[in-house]
Amino acid sequence: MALNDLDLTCRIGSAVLQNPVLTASGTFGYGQEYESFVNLHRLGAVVVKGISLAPRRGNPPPRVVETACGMLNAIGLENVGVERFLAEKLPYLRGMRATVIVNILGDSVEEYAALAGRLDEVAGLAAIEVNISCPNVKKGGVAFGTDPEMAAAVTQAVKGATRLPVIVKLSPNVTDVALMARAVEDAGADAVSLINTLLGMAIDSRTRRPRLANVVGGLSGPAIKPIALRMVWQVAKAVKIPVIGIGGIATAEDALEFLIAGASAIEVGTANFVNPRACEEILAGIGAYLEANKMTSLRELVGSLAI
Amino acid sequence: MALNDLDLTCRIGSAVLQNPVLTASGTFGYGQEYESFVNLHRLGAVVVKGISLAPRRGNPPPRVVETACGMLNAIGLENVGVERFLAEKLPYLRGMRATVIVNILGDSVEEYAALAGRLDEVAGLAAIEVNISCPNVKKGGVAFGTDPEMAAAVTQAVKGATRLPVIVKLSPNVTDVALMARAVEDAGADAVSLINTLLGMAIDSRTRRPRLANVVGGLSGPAIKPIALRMVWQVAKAVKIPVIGIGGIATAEDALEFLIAGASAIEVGTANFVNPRACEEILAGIGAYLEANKMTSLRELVGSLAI
Amino acid sequence: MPPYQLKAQIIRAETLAPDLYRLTFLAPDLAAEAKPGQFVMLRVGEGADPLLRRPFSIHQVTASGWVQVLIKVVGKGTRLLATLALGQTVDVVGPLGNRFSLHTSHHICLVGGGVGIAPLYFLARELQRSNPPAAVVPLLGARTAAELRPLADDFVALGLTPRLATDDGTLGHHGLVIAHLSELMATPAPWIVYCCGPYPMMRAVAKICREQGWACQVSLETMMACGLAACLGCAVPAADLAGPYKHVCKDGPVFGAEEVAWL
Amino acid sequence: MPPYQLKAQIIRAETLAPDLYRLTFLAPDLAAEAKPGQFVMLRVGEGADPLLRRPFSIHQVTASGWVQVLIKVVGKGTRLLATLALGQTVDVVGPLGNRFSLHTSHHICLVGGGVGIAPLYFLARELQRSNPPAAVVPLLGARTAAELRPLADDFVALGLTPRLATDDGTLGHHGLVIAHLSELMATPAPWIVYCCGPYPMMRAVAKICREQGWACQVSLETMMACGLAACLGCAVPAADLAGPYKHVCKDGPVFGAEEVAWL
Ligand SMILES: Cc1cc2nc3c(=O)[nH]c(=O)nc-3n(C[C@H](O)[C@H](O)[C@H](O)COP(=O)(O)OP(=O)(O)OC[C@H]3O[C@@H](n4cnc5c(N)ncnc54)[C@H](O)[C@@H]3O)c2cc1C
Ligand SMILES: Cc1cc2nc3c(=O)[nH]c(=O)nc-3n(C[C@H](O)[C@H](O)[C@H](O)COP(=O)(O)OP(=O)(O)OC[C@H]3O[C@@H](n4cnc5c(N)ncnc54)[C@H](O)[C@@H]3O)c2cc1C
Ligand SMILES: Cc1cc2nc3c(=O)[nH]c(=O)nc-3n(C[C@H](O)[C@H](O)[C@H](O)COP(=O)(O)O)c2cc1C
Ligand SMILES: Cc1cc2nc3c(=O)[nH]c(=O)nc-3n(C[C@H](O)[C@H](O)[C@H](O)COP(=O)(O)O)c2cc1C
Ligand code: FES
Ligand code: FES
Repeated sequence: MALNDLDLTCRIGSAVLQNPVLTASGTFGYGQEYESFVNLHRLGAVVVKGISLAPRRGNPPPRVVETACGMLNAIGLENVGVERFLAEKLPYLRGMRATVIVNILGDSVEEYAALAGRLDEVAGLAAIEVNISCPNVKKGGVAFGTDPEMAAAVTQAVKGATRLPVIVKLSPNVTDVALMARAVEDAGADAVSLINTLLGMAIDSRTRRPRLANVVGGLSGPAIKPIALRMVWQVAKAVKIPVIGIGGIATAEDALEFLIAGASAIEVGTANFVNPRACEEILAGIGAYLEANKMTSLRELVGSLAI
Repeated sequence: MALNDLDLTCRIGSAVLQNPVLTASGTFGYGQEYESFVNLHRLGAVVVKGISLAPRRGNPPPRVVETACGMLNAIGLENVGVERFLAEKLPYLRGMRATVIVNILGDSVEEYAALAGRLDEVAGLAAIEVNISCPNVKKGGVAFGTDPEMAAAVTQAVKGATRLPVIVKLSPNVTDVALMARAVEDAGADAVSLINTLLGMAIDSRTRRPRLANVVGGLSGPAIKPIALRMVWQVAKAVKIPVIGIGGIATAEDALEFLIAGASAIEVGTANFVNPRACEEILAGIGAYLEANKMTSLRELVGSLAI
Repeated sequence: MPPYQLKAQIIRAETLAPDLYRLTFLAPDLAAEAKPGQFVMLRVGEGADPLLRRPFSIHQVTASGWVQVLIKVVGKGTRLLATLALGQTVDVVGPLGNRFSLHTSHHICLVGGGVGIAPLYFLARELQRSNPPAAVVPLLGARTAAELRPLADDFVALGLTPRLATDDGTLGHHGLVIAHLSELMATPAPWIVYCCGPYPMMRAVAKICREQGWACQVSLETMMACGLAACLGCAVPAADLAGPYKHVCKDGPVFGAEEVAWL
Repeated sequence: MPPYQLKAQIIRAETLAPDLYRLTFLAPDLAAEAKPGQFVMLRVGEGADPLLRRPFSIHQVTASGWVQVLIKVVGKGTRLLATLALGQTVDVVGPLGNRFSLHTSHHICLVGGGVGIAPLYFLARELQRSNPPAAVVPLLGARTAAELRPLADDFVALGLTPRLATDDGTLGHHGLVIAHLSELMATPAPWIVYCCGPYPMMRAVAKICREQGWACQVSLETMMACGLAACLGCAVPAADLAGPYKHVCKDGPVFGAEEVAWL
């Protein structure tokens, strides 16, 4: 039987990604760390570790702890800073012909805008993903991602500073994630991605101390998949811009659930730690599913949930 | 060596429970279901399946689905109604000398108040637990538990209708759970319990249909423990009333984490399905820990987290 | 007092066909109480994934306290159970649920499909043990001969003559086991039909029985979280669609075909 | 290109002492690249609980492509790994991390505590293989003779004379292995000390070396999520406490004792 040509492309603002399998920020380093396992140029995009204006040293250890079907991390946004990223990390990704999305973070609206402006000068980036799960230092440390107005302000500032497509990455630690999504859509976001980690905690009952030096950390992995999927479904119904699904995706099966729920693309996070080939396997599995279900385009699958 | 007499009691308003191990509503039936496995009179309390004024048939099946280290349920609050509960279920629990806490739910503030009033007439109940994760039918279905004012209104109405201690059971599907806790504390709650289930979803990629007939359901089990523990810690810092910890508790180790984080008592939920003896084992384990750590009273442990 | 919970020693672990396993474990109290139609909840693995116990019909019990279940591998839980070996233990809760109600005065027909045969064999054993009814006719179907033969042989060993059917025609009738049911119509009533298998099969059998005026008992499957009547997860719609749901782990798994809705 | 990921066949599964296991698997590419001090990440179980891989030092490799790790059971992951049997597979990623840097011109002392002995044996093998240094002195400690003897015997088989210590005095010096270190002070410098074991032991060894002016390399442990320099979970404070953290999986696991903070 003749094989169909599958159209796996997906559109994020003006960017067209060759397929919907992306890496989640902070779980794939700057790409090179996975060169032995994944053909970087075959991915929809490599979303790099969150970058700030200045380098950050992050939180003291212990920074990670395993939980039931998940893990908590309190890395504290350690990163090399935007200049060293551009000088030392980006050239490698370019050399590998990887599609690159830069994840950015800041303490203030101004810092986000400055980062977006700096990246706008750089050739060959596909998009910017804005991590708004960071504390707004000027507003007493309330996370940008838990307040619709602050989230909109960041979005607007970033949009004003770059011509690159802007993906706003939503926090799940909110009452109404659809409200947040609409707020950033109205502020000009080209897409939303979700979910970032859920705030969690673990205690060592022997020492009666928190297992993370930072006390609380972000929960990720298969444990959170049902919550992530519900939020993606809610958001996909609420906005017109593309939605990128994230949270506990470890297999093609998982990815398909998000696509069916309405995600145009997905990001693979914690699964990269467990199975460094996860992204490639998921990509292969999505193709096989489309073929088996006689679909020729990813778009037939996206949002195909029958209720 | 002489064994210490352990003081495991904990106080919820005017009620003194003999120990901190309770069953979580909806996971232990009306108690009798576990008579082969657990000595009901040895538990801190049996919190029964949520009761409404009129019987409810609940949601169509499928109602439960397993997820990674957890499960989703959309039982839809099926219950026999308060009158049949009092006539058919409560006498058994009384006969077993179980300490009984009745979990109540309603569509409106008035319904909650009417239930509390009806239970106030009944002898031998230890407390009422108010499930506010229910949709407020008059407010377009927004859950009482996601709005501080609605939560306070329910609390006030229930307090006004009964002399029994009132525990308000908080929803985790909020941005700021401490805010919710303070709202119900200010409205007169004698204690708070948390967390109820997190809203989640699962999709069958083969049929492209939701795995639950209700589309979304409540996530419970070990997967949610880190989130529950973080919320309990936040709430225990924010309020003066006792906090009852719930969420993914399956072992004494888990229970200890919640007590150390500041919970005065804990409820065991999904674990009852997996290990019908879970409550008894957890109770034994807490005692052993106190003994091993040369503590003579549960109060030495509660909130002993060293940061 | 039943139900019991125990870590039961595995006495025998058999592979009957690819993806079809038979597990025998030692659980004397459970065995002494078990009735045909009842089930057990088995814990799967050691960790929290998979989390929930899995329900399995009791296939047979012995006076020596052995309990047997048939396991068809359909997912990760059954796959893990299939790897259990002699000398290991399995954590079991049971016996649970109600039982087939016996009517030895009738002509009895047992209609089983796939692992749905499991509880019917227990029933057949019980029927043959005490004063056997005039006729016990097993109609057994499966995908293929490899799966059906070992199960059917056990009925033969009881002195019964099962009529067989396979989807691929490798044993007995080529097609649905229901085909054999029409043969009964020619014979003197009243028949009582005990049925367990895939939902479409049970629905079809229920329909034929209703038309013929035969009594029919079916053993239903649903998702179950507890098996103990605590979670209310195992609801199925009752014949009276507006009435309360039935709960498979408590009101069932055996129902009169007329009690439940066939959707 | 290393690191490699493979499902490796288990060639040997040994119980050395209660809670101490030795696992040998076939991974030729990995074996060919592995250097003393490097580690592998092993996947534990099949499901998502436990979720993360676990790090283990490479204990030895053979030209025939065998790789060996020592496993001390401390929790659920190591307990599951200990149940792996001949013929099963283990999912492995490696070799990872840096290596001990060799100074064959020095007098060499290897200080190992418990499973910390694992990478030192690999190092000793390498040292003895090519032009051996003037002196290689292993100082090995463990809780009790049962744990220490099998590990120490392997050093003897290399032609070395390990000095031993056990917490309970059942073999060698009764007390800390560090006691043997002071004996070296009487002998001609320069010594270079390679150390792996519990944190307090490494801290004490680092202190003595600093005082004596001896070079010292330590192999650190931390929680690790990836082992691939991707998660940044394995941070440890550098000697310059205000500077960036070191990452054990990438900058280590081997560090010069002066590179890291001893808190
Ligand atoms: C009362 C009762 C008696 C049963 N008796 C037997 C028996 O004797 N032998 C036997 O092999 N099986 C029996 N089953 C079915 C068996 O419980 C399921 O096949 C098993 O739970 C699947 O577990 P899994 O982890 O392998 O599948 P999963 O990976 O959980 O799921 C695989 C597929 O099976 C479906 N499934 C999962 N659980 C159930 C369930 N409880 N009921 C129906 N479908 C399910 C899922 O929807 C999915 O499509 C019985 C079920 C019930 C309710
Ligand atoms: C580079 C490196 C090399 C190692 N080499 C060996 C070796 O050769 N042999 C060996 O037996 N062990 C070695 N370890 C330690 C081993 O990785 C842990 O013992 C193992 O991960 C514990 O898993 P678990 O599931 O049994 O324990 P868990 O149930 O996860 O935890 C049990 C206890 O162990 C602690 N722990 C868990 N993970 C680690 C970790 N990665 N590092 C330190 N402590 C941990 C926990 O805090 C807890 O107190 C090494 C660790 C590292 C980082
Ligand atoms: C160790 C670690 C580091 C992370 N760092 C970042 C980050 O820098 N920026 C960001 O937006 N998200 C970060 N995340 C969140 C992930 O990108 C992802 O949203 C989350 O882990 C949920 O997906 P998962 O369950 O597939 O891991 C990090 C997650 C982990 C586990
Ligand atoms: C099947 C099921 C039914 C439940 N029914 C109720 C209920 O009627 N009222 C209520 O307040 N909580 C109900 N809950 C929530 C539990 O009481 C508990 O808050 C939640 O499951 C988290 O705890 P766990 O992880 O230990 O299960 C139910 C949970 C489950 C799994
Ligand atoms: S399975 Fe829980 S009530 Fe039936
Ligand atoms: S363990 Fe992930 S960066 Fe080192």
